Amino acid sequence: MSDCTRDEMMTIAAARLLWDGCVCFVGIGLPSAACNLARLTHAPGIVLIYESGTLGTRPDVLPLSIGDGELAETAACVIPLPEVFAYLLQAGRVDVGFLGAAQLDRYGNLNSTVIGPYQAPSTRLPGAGGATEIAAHARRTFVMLKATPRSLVARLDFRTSAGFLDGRAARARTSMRGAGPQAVITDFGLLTPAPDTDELQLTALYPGATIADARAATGWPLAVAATVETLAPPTTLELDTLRALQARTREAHRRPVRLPA
Amino acid sequence: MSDCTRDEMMTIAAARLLWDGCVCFVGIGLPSAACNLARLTHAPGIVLIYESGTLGTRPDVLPLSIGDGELAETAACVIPLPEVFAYLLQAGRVDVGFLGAAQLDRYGNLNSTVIGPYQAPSTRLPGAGGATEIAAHARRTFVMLKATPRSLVARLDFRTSAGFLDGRAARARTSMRGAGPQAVITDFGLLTPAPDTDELQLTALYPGATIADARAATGWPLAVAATVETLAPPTTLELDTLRALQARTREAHRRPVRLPA
Amino acid sequence: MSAQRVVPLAEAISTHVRDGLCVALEGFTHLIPFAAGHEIIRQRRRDLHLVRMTPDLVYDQMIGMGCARRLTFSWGGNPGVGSLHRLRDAVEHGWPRPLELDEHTHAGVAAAYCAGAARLPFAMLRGYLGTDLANANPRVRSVECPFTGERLAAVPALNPDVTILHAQRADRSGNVAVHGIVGAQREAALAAQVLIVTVEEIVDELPPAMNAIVLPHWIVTAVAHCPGGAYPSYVQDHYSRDNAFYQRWDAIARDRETFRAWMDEHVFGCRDHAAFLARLRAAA
Amino acid sequence: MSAQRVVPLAEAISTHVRDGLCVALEGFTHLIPFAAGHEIIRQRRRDLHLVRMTPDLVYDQMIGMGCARRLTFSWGGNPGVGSLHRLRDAVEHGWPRPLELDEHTHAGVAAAYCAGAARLPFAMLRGYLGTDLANANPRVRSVECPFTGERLAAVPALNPDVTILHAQRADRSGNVAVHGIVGAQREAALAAQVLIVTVEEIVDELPPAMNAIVLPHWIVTAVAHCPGGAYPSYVQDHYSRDNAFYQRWDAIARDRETFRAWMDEHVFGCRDHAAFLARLRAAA
Repeated sequence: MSDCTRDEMMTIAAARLLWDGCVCFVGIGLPSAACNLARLTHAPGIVLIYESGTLGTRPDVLPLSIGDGELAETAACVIPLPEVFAYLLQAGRVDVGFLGAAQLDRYGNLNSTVIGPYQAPSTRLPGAGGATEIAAHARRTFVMLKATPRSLVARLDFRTSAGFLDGRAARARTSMRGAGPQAVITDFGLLTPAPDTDELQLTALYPGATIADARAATGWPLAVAATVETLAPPTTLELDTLRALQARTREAHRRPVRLPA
Repeated sequence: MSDCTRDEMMTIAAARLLWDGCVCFVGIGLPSAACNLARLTHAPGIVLIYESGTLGTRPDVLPLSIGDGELAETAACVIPLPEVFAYLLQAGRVDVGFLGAAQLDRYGNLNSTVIGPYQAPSTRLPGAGGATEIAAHARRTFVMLKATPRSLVARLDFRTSAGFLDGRAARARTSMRGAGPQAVITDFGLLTPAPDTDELQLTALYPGATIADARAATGWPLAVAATVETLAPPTTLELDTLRALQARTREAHRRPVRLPA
Repeated sequence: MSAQRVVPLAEAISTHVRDGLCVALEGFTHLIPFAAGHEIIRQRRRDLHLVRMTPDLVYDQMIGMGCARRLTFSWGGNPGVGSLHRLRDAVEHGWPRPLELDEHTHAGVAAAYCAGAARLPFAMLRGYLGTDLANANPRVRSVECPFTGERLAAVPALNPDVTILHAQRADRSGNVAVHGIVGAQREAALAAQVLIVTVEEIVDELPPAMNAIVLPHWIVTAVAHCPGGAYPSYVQDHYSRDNAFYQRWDAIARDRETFRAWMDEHVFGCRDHAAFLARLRAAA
Repeated sequence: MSAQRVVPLAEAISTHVRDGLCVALEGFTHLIPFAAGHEIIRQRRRDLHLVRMTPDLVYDQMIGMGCARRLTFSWGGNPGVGSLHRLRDAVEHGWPRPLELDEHTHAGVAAAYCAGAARLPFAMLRGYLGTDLANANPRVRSVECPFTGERLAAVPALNPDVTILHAQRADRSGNVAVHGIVGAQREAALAAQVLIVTVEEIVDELPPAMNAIVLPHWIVTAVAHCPGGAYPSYVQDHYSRDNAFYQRWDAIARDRETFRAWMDEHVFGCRDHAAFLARLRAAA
């Protein structure tokens, strides 16, 4: 681990959760890196969908926006955004959806809307975007976020996207078809829902991370699984592939854009 | 008229009702001939839409089906059929819709579904197709049919498409946005709705046709307008253009199709 | 993946098209999957609920051979020619068996496919206005706008157990490329549980297609290589519609015995679609 | 017809974009009509109801300059960078004026555009489930399926008075060709009363396009020739997204005075978009 950053470990841990051929609704940032890492290593047949409508895209470098030109140029096809949400996501054709948020609670519910009251927020966040329906309809979701007591909170200021609601099968009683958050990938390890209560518990740590680190970074009394796995450190292939991808990306985005004449 | 058939006169009379730039929802047969005749004579900018999704098509010969290849090849673009009905027709973007039917009543209501009771018809007709919504949403419709006491009836066996319903502004009280049938083009002349009652009345005859012909061909006591115009006979341009179009069409469709190997 | 997806047509039909299922063979004038329809007849499927906007000759043949118990449709004629005599015989005289009709308008079926593709339970439209169709079909209802109070027509979503299409090209992974007139095929495909596509040609890999029409391999269940599979309808850039055949069909289908004899010779009498086309070429 | 349709951008804006109207500048990451947004600012429009799935920098600028009274949106950030500081300032502190929010999800806005394009009064979706958004926004309601009794989310149709897009090409009659990522642009265009399109180039006549994306002249109100009109967003096959500008914008927009100074120099200080681009080139 010494030579691997927490961002890299998060990305690699997320990539390992994906399988060849899975249909993946990708977000920008770490999820995009994780999905493309999986594609370049153990899951060459993974299908990457960006909400901009690019299906089965194979970018050589990571996009900075959800709709970069290379996503369109390398996609099997590009479809209108309304169809992405109605015919693919709502129709239950997406295996994995990635989510991030400013706040997460112990049942995997997410806030990306406001800090403070909705009508008079202290901080106005970007809002739902695609997250609400990804959380509802993707067959399963993976959440990626940096853990701090201000991001892993006892109580959300606003619920933007549903996890397990109040737990204990509350989600199963709704018309949401997706199974909800099956893993929260933090910078210390993984939280996964407990079978009976749906409450997130610590089930895996990165090499070098401790239960104490996890508890210190969590704003509620964190439940810890009977056995906490320690994830294998990044393989050379994983790390080299990820760093090469990041290097290509930095290189590509360093090139100055020629202003249109 | 001596050298012009009733079909030709009907086609030419219908073409004269169209204007340059009008957006026209075309059916197969006489309407298709009329719309293309208008395009080749006084309305070069007419926009022809076939329900197969071909927009702004400019076929060199008349299609035998609503979805012939040449309609797609010469169209400004081809769109999915659901969009034709939702985004163009229902949205009120079609100026003129053409309709035909097995039966028409004095208020311009149409039957293309069954002769006899619906559950046990003596003759099963093709059904509504696009007609019901064309009748409701096209800004105006033109109906083309051969007049006989069996096609112009006092009472429809089944109402497939709405004209003026029971007349006297009954249609205006519905949520239908189109103005309804503004002309019925028969093989003796034109019927148009009377302003107050919406009842179809004879307002124009082809050269050589008489009010007696019209009455004999109509299955209800046909109202006759105070003044009945006699339509100008086909001009040389109209007749030559139509016959050249028909000749090209016969020629093209006479060519044997090579069976796929 | 590819190994599973590209299969012979007979296998695709025997595996996925079972008696009693709801099956949609779509294609609007263009790309009508005749080869698949003939194979369903050859395999003597029964009690199917057939769905198609325009039954066309392919359903006239399937209905006449007794494959169907129910038909969802919006226009049942022989385009540019006249009646579908086998459809009429089934409706008017129950021959060879009675046929339940679930009759709609084009706009209604199109909206129902879209709702099915989106996995919504119903579709709404400004449709069926001022007609007897809404009374004749109990599956046409209405819904009230929660904002304006306006009433709109509602029809149940269409979700065929199996949708079958014909297209120009597929690759070995099962990606399918379509171009030309598309009707409601994409929506019918996305609404289905199982999607079977017959194609003119199979290539190693389809290139990135930007805004062209592609059915990605992960929504396609099976692809069958079937050149000429849309004949006597047509395939843009491959072969044109045999309008003369559509005209000849009127006489063939008008009489029960002539029809049965034609089907015996051209469908049961032919191992597959290639043999069917060879027989027609020989007769020509 | 052509004479009327192809007009200078300033004329298209002054003729069609009036104070108080509902205006949608669409384009999802790709083809964002910045030139049109700047022209609306130059013409000092006020009290606009702005609609856009992702407000992006163009609405941060318009909101910061006080053009808007209301915003319908679903994601309000600087993609890949962070906050839209002018949007935040308007919401958090009412500067330069308070901004009403009509907040939705992407799926909700997309469905509302589709309903608008079809001239239906509302859209339904399986959306807003288990969230506070449905309570926070009175324009999110529900509707019951007349067949299954299931309840679905309902949102009012979106029908902008004016929709503005940017595209690659138009012809002299006003037909517009678009390719690449299209977001919900076509639906937003078809939902509008007035459609204005800025384009990279104008050609004499667009060829038949088969299945490519075309906005036919009879749904287009005005076309303006505006090369670089989507900068700093991008145009497929013309220029790429200036990600560095999006990053620089964070610092520019963070402070009210810096923002105003930048807008004075680059928008009010430039006659048109060509002058704006020339100034940026000179500074580079």
